[in-house]
Amino acid sequence: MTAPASEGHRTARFRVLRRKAGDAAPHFDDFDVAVGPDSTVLEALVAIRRDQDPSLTLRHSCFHASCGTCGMRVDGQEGLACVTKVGDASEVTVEPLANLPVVSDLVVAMDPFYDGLEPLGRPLVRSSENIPGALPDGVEAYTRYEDCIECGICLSACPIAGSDPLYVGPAAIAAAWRVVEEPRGREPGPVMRLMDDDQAAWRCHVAWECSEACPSGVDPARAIMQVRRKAAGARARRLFGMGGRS
Amino acid sequence: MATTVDRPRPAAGGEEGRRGATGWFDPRGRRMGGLAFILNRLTGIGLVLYLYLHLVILSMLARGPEAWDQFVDIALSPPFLALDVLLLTGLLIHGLNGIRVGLVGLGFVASRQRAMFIALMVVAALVAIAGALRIFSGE
Amino acid sequence: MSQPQGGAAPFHVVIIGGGGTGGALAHDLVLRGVRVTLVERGEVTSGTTGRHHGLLHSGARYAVKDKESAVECIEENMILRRICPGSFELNDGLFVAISDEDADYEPAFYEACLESGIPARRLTAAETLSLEPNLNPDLKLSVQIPDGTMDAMRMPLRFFATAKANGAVIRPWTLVTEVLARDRTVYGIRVRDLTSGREEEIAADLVVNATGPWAEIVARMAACDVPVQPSPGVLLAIRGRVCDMVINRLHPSGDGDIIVPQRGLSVVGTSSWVVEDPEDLGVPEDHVEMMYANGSALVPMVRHAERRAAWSAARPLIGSREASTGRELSRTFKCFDHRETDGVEGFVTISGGKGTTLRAMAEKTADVVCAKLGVDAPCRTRDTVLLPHDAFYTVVPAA
Amino acid sequence: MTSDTRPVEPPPSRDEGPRSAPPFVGQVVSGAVLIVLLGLHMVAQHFIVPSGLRFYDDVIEWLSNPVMVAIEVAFLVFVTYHALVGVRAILFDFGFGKRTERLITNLLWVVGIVTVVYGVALLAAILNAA
Repeated sequence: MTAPASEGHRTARFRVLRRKAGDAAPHFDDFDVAVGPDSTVLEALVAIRRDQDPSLTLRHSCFHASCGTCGMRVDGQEGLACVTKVGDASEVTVEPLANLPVVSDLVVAMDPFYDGLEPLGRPLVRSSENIPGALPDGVEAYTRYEDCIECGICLSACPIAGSDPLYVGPAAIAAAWRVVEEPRGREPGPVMRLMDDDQAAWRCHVAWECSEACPSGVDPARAIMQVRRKAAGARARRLFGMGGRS
Repeated sequence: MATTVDRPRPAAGGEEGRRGATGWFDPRGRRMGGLAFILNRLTGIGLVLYLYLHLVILSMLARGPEAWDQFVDIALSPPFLALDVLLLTGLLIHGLNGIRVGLVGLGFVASRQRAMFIALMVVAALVAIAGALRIFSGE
Repeated sequence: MSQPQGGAAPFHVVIIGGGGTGGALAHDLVLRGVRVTLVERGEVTSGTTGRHHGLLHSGARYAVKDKESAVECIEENMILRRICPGSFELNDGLFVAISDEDADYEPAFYEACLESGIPARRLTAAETLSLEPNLNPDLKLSVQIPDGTMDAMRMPLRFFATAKANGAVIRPWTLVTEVLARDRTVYGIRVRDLTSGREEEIAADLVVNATGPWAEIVARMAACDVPVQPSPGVLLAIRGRVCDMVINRLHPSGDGDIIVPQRGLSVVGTSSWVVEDPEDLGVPEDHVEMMYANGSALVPMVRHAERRAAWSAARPLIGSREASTGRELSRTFKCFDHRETDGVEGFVTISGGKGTTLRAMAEKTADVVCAKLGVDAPCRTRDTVLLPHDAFYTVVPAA
Repeated sequence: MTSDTRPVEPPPSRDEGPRSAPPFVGQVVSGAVLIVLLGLHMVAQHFIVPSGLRFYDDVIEWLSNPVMVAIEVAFLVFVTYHALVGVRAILFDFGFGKRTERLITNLLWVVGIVTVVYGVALLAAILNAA
């Protein structure tokens, strides 16, 4: 009653960026893998580890774009390996996410990503709530931020995070905007003050990579622009003596 | 801004995972907005260089009519005119994309940023072509 | 050999396997004052744990045929709600009768729920549809029970985070190459650190095999036998939330009879068969088709929903090798002291069970471990509220 | 519904005192001004001065109008500001750290002032020479 994924119709070559502790530089290893029409990059990598090289390290858990662990760069673009299809490609290049420290092979350390969320009180809600009436009308507009699966893909895709380690990054600002838009008892003022900063919302150069890359439809870039709009409005009101708070 | 916690980490690549300060202009794997960003920076750098070149060249004006008009004769030669077209194109890309970045970057029409970029770049291309024709026709 | 230096804690337990059970066991044991090192070949929760459908069981699914599992589930369900605040969508579940046959099954089901201690509420077809308007309009009736939705990775991660903060050493990317034994007594393991390729030995007073469907393979390394049958099931994630509650088919457990909303997805599960190799499951396309067909019997719009992912997860079922579908195997868990089953000292296997009962599995195993070591400390995991999942990545381990 | 277990600390207050308006807003404002001035410049070159602003005599005549001189100076100021803030953004991408970044900002102020002074002096020299 089983049809193993390795029963592929053809062979694809996977070029995987490898690096172990102590290596002077990363290098590519090539693996030929049998793939079928629905094969995902993650299935292929797991098959490589099972059949060819047990020392290959990668992160994965849920296999359905919910846990966010298998973020990596496939042919240069960030994506979740579990929902990235091999398609017709005869050669697939796989690299770890950029802008995060490499632990080994395709594994990056996620603590810098979570550090960006820490000062905000980590407002990414891990489960969407189902209490009718408890949330404002039009809640659909708010709930998308809860879709953040903390995969780090936005950080990898962001050209600014790529060069400036001080930038808090898209996910944190999206999370912050969630607090502003939908405070749920929190005081948004301090969060806005953190984001109205040249290492936060104002650091963004509007490349929109984060929103285009996000596998979960979070749209951090829009959130960044909303933070700016609100911050700029508050500054303008202060400037013209109309009071208002940041 | 990002808190730096001293945390033991068996990192093979360390901070080298970052694309790096010179990594921003690598267009591989970038999507439309990323390419716009790269284009904006490259044209920006080009225009800064032109600004200072321009200021140096203008100093010839202070040296009287002969020096300047001699330079203008050279500047009307085709290679120089090609540079003019390049300058015009850079200005158009940077300026028109700048309108998008300004609007979107302050939270306006953010949902339309993609369409806006395409439209503005079409305008840039058309004006650049018209400008090139005019420059080379010697008008 | 790297002999872990003992502080106040006299005993060192090595846990093989970083799934929910291993994480919960590490948490339990450090709270009892035992030193713990957990090794996992990949990322934690990368085996069966992370792949399950994210259902916080009420136990109703097992109430009729497997009361032991049902009681276990509802007890753990209530405990987890207390110790993992924020990890669950407290959306409840419905068991929906579609056919007349389903409706005939309802009285037995409802009674069995109550007998197992599962709060249950009978709903008419109209009441059901007002709660979940996308359900099959031909439904007959339903029973509401306290199912819930969890994040299959992040809930278990909280056990790891808390264990780590309390001093447990959690080592992902660490492959066990050998279980070290002398005179039929296990005294440690040999591992390869996959981030560097270095090999080392880790001494242990006791080694616990918590590798789920891999339990038999790992037990064999210690010349022991565990009757675990990897029984995979196919799960299908479709885009969009077709329901906000957990939707179950009200009938004896079958294929494709549950829909669990997960963030912006809906997860339809699951089929069941048995395999020998937990590494090689495959995703049979006919099973995916079956998920579509049976899922749309519950919620018609499933039929044309966009497929986001389809995958297989292997349940670690305990039971006879002759099982063919896995459905006839018990969903409860079992802890093996291999001195009793194989005459091997210092080696314990925990297997079976399910995501919802991870804490109970850990408690039972920690009781066995502590009894063997002579550690006299009560279990404290029922009342210890867990750290949030991201602490697993950010917490600085105690020196 | 339940909330997280770790107490949510209020974010630490930032101790750097009042901050200046973000450079981004300055870039947008100066950019907008530049589009207007550059537009004027182009229109002037190609529609007001019949053969374009090229030869010495044309240029001198153009600059004899004080309004045009004012526009040129304004253009110089805005373009220098816009250019140097852009350069600063690129340099900041190297992640030098706060202290070096302050140094860069100060250095660019000096460069900017020198540029504007040079430009104004040049304008004066041109008008004097004519």
